[in-house]
Amino acid sequence: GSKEEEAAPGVVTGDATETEETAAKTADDAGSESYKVGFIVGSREHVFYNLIEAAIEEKCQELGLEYIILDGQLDANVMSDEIQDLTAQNCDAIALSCNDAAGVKPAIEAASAEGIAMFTFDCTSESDAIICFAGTDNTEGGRLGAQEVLRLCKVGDKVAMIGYPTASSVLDRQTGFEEVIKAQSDIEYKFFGDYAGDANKAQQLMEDWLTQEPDLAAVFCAGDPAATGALAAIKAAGANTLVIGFDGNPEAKTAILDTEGNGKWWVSEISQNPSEIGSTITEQMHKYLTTGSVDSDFILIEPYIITIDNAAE
Amino acid sequence: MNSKIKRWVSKNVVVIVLIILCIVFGLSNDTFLSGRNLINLTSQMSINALLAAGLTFVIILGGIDISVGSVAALAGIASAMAGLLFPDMSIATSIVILIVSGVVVGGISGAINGLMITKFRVVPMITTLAMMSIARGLSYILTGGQPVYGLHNNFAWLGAGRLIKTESMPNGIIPVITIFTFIVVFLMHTLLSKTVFGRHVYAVGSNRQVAHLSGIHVNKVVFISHVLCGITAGLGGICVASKLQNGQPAACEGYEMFAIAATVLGGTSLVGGSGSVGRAIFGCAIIAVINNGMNLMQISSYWQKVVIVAIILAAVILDMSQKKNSK
Amino acid sequence: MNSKIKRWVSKNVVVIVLIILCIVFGLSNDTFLSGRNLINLTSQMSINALLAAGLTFVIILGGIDISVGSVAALAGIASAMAGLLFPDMSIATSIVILIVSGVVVGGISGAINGLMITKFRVVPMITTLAMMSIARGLSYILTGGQPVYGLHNNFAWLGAGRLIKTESMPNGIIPVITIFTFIVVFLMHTLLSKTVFGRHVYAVGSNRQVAHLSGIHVNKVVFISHVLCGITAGLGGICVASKLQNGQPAACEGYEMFAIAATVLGGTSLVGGSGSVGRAIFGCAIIAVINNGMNLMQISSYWQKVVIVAIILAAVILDMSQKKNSK
Amino acid sequence: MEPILQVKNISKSFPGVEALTNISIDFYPGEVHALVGENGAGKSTLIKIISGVYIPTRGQVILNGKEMNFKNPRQALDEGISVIHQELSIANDLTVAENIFLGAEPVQKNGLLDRKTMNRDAQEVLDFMKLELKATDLARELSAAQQQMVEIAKVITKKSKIVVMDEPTSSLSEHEINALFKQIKILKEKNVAIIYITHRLKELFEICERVTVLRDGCHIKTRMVKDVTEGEIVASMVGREIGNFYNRKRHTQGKEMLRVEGLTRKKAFKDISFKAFAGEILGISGLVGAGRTEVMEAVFGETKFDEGKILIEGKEVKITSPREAIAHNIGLVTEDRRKTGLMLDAMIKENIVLPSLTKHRKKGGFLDKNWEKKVSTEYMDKLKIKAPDIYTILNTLSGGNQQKVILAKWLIAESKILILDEPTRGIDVNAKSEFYSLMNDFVKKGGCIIMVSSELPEIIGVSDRVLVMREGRISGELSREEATEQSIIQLASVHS
Ligand SMILES: Nc1ncnc2c1ncn2[C@@H]1O[C@H](COP(=O)(O)OP(=O)(O)OP(=O)(O)O)[C@@H](O)[C@H]1O
Ligand SMILES: Nc1ncnc2c1ncn2[C@@H]1O[C@H](COP(=O)(O)OP(=O)(O)OP(=O)(O)O)[C@@H](O)[C@H]1O
Ligand SMILES: [Mg+2]
Ligand SMILES: [Mg+2]
Repeated sequence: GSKEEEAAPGVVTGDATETEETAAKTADDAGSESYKVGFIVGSREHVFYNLIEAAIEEKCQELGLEYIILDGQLDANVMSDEIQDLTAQNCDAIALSCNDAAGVKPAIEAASAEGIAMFTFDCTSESDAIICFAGTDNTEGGRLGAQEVLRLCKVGDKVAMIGYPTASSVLDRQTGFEEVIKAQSDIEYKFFGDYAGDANKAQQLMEDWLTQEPDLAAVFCAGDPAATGALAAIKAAGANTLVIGFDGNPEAKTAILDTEGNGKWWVSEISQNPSEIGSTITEQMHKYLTTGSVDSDFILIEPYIITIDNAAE
Repeated sequence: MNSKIKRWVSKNVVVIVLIILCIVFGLSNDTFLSGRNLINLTSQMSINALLAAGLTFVIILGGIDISVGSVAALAGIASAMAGLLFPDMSIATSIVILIVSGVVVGGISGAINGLMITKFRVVPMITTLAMMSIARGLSYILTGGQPVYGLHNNFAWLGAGRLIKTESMPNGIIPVITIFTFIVVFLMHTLLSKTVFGRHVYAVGSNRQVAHLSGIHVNKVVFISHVLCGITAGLGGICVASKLQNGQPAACEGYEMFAIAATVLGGTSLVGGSGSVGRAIFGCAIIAVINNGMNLMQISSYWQKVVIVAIILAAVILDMSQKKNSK
Repeated sequence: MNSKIKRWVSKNVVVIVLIILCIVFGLSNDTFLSGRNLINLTSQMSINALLAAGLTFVIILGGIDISVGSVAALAGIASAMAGLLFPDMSIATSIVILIVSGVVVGGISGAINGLMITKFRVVPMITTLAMMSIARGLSYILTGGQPVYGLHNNFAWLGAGRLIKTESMPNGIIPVITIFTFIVVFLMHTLLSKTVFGRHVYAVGSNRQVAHLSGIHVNKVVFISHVLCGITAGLGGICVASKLQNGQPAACEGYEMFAIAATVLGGTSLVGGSGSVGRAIFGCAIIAVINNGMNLMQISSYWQKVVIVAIILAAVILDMSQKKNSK
Repeated sequence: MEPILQVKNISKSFPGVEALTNISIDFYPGEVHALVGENGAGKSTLIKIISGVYIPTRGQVILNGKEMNFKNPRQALDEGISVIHQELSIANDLTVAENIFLGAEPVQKNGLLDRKTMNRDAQEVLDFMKLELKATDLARELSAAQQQMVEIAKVITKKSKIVVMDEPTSSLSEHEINALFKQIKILKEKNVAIIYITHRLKELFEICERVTVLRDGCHIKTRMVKDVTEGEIVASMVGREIGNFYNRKRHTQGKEMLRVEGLTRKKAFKDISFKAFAGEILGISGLVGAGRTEVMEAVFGETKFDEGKILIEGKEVKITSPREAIAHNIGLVTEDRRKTGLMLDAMIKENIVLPSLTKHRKKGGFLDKNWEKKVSTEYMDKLKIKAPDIYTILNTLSGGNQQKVILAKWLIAESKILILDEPTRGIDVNAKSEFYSLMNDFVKKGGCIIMVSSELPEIIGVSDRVLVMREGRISGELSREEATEQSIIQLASVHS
């Protein structure tokens, strides 16, 4: 798998990865009508994963796959154990969303060595055993966020970002955002803060920044809880800072549509497409199990921008 | 004279640390000592102050409650869900919804803790560890992991509103949450330091057997203290929900540690028998000042944690050694 | 006879609960009782078993260590960073790197805890709360919040390797981590139950004053126990790092609670004086069985948490009431 | 003969108390050297210095001519000094064998604990001492007397050069005391030096060679036992006429305050019936372990009883908790003041008003701080509690003053029936005398006192009427005239 080359946005279709071996193996299994597939979502405590899960379920039912979905609790150790559990239950393929690129390599490779087809979604692993990955292009998402900031700001404006560098997908967004924003000499990138997944912490960060810089023009929040916190602080301070969120959760859409209220500040959202991620990875698993090949080993689902124009869709 | 100063210092380590911190941050950052930032500070320390106020009771009893963060989250969720039932709430309605949710959810959680401890004799650590998991689990089960959003703006009045609006500060100067916290803390402080019940709390914490033999209903005192601790945790949680204008199932995760730290910083001994709500608030102030100062100075959040802990430890050790000397 | 059965039951509540759980899961799911799954189970409970093994010492002393999860993470990070220095490590090298990292990092953390408790008289709860933040903070600072990866495959042998490879199980049957854990637990169990030092741990936990009067160096016992607790936590951490073939700064978050729960489930009293490493492992087994069984039955993770907590509470209450009866 | 152990010019002060002043004593091998003196004379303090528990303020401990100055118990143990402390020193969670070998466990060649040897050796000692105990029994399950015997076994197995026993017989019955004396004789033959503390003077003449009398922390005299009489020792212990020491006054019996009928609790006491009247002090005597404390705790509602009833001023009452007892104006001064009597880390005023707070609260449950201040100052003066002010922390008071604080607490609570369990334990002579006059004042004003005491002179000197308990039953009642040491001991002893 070569991921680096496929930085281009959009659904990238690389060479179909089909080897003699895998094809032969799947041919064997093809006799047994129904396949059993296992999924490990990052955390059931996140809307994003809940939406992916919903899409997975829908797709599995549509394709007639027997499925098991487990909660990885954002803990690689737990995911590692769960891969074992799914293996013990004779899944034909497993898809998981790793926490970060370091992934749960040994468990993935052990499962793969037992002939289980391994897939990743949302965030992949450095392991070569991964047959296919489907997930958001977070770096691109960060770039989109920066573009939105630039679109909404004028020369001389000061902007900030609230991130969560510990989470690798969020770090990618930071990378993309900073890549664009730092190249811009007429916009001052003034603050960066870590909200550690706690909306209340994001609120405090924003409050402190606004004390120092009441005219802060925009803040890019690399996660909806951060946007929620930032919004609360901005409203309380009576500032005019615009919020660009990330995730595309229902609350973001609701906020953007509320033009008389929250929509005055929360104007734009970089949306991931969790349903697309869920259904894509399920499709690819099915395709691999039935035909022995996938469309591409690295499918990026492009994030898109939600504004008042398309929020209602 | 000299020994008098020494005694004063030993009694007020936490105040001195607070002043030193303020000076350091004031010198290294222009914004820190601005009136606006100081007012922000009072609102930022509010949640922790609410949690610590009730926790002080439990810790004086020689117990512990590590469920406060989770109970706060559950109360926040409950208030937000209740809030959704009133799409056009007035400020008054919102306050009623919030406070009732906080008191009921917090009170019930605290009562369960109290019951387990007094009736079933489960140690506080295990009881509240269980409550921590259960309350957090419920928050997720109730919400399916999604934040509860779409609340009326008035819902945010308690947590994010400000009073005394001026030309230069059109949103107001004094945070409502600060006033609310002040009232709750004042009530809790009064209850502990000025009432018979408060004295009984100290007595039970100091020597349970003596308290019992002096006719104090020990189990009742323990039970009520846990209920109070649950209620202030609940109130902390609804303040977060109001402040963010939504209910986050992941809210207040790990806040119990900050609350415990603040209480201990305020001189409340984990062995029980001594402590004060008022002083715990100084502990909260120290933690808030460090966070705020380091935010302003843009110091990485990883370092913030380490620095906070180092200061807490230093204060506790200083306090210990002072107490040893005076013995 | 009747009372004999009763006593046996009361002494073995945890074993009975374990058996009942296994029967329930076995009946409701085909996979659960398969040899393969049972072997998986032993590897899944390993980390918790390592943490609980050392924690048992500290809890028997009447103390607590809530820093084990963070110390484990720090040790894992350290082992991964050390591992990066040896791009072509052999299995032997990897084992040396891992164990040395675990012992050194864990030992130092434990020693600092022990020192704070014995020298500066800071209560264990605060000491280890501080260590929890500091170790976690350091993990983030050292790594910049990102996992340490790119390690040689041999690095994963200890945590993810299996012995006795067969045709049908090309990855091997017996997990190395199970054997490693078994050895460490066996050593700790022996140390506690079969050595003079172990007796002294019980004596100090049972009655510190009596131990002191009997010429036992109480501070030394406390110090060494904390070092041991740190070391097993460190070993738990390096096992995670090896299992994942990388160092995660966020690893083992909250594992202290599971370790405490396992220890208490194993009958170790939080008041100190009694307990056993061997029995703590049954506690770990219960927790692992619940997790594994509920995973197999596809029960939501929220409910898993709630069920685990309910079972712990039930076991503790049962244990308490049994003890009350026997008094 | 060379002394094996010498203490030279030892002084020890605690906050508020000078426990020992300039003590010098020599101890010889193969001898039993008795230390006697009133409660609080400093006996335990001295042996704690010898055994490294306390570090003396001044002076030296000299072993075989070498100055030692132990810093902790380990060092003393290593030099062959082992101690049975006055307070039970048993780790409840360990077995008998583990307790016996605690700190000196046998080790196998491979470094592991030699449990087999340990259990075998322990069992040997237990059998040798004719104790019906298993080495593998849990200490928790033993009676107080059995625990004490285990401690004695612990000392015997140590093969020490010096053995110190601080009131080893206080919780033992006749049978066990004989076993102990046999062991002491064997130790003597092995040339061990024994320091023996006791309040039972008869024991001196049975097993001791030498006796030292301490009073108020001072060394009064050391004599060979064969050269002294019991009367001489008592005189030097007390140091004054016993008659006026107790401040003895005759009281006039008033109405019946408390009546107990047929009070029974399995395994503790049986069929306890007695009356206590206003205006009198009812003494309750008996050997340690006779069940006196348990009866008093049951009357106070601290523990339950299976049968019987309690009447106050003629009316039957239900008392199931101390709260209810207090509501009926009963007060209990417990026998262990540090554990169950006081909040040691709290102030005088906080301790003194604790049971009365609820009664004197203001509207809304607020503390009446003015009342608190007034009443604590008043009682501090009345009872002559020696302390800087009402804000003094209890820990810093001397035992006698602590005891007065407890008394003040129940006086403020307007108790009419005061139960005093070993009220003068561990307080010095002066404080004792003052305490007795406070008791007299209380009775004169129509109060009723029930006093449990193990000190015969105190019982005889203070009581208007004496009940004697034996093995959980009342074995007799003696009027003030009938009560003599002789008559009480006769009723109290098991084998008479
Ligand atoms: N740790 C301590 N702190 C303060 N005072 C103490 C302490 N230990 C003993 N004292 C005081 O020192 C004095 C001597 O006490 P000690 O225990 O040596 O008496 P004793 O002769 O052993 O009496 P008894 O016969 O009751 O055991 C008493 O006034 C006691 O209150
Ligand atoms: N903590 C204990 N553990 C075991 N047995 C006890 C304990 N306390 C008391 N006992 C036993 O209960 C019985 C009654 O004790 P109690 O204390 O009532 O006697 P007492 O006459 O008041 O003697 P004392 O002078 O020691 O107070 C005795 O046999 C005693 O050994
Ligand atoms: Mg004594
Ligand atoms: Mg008694």
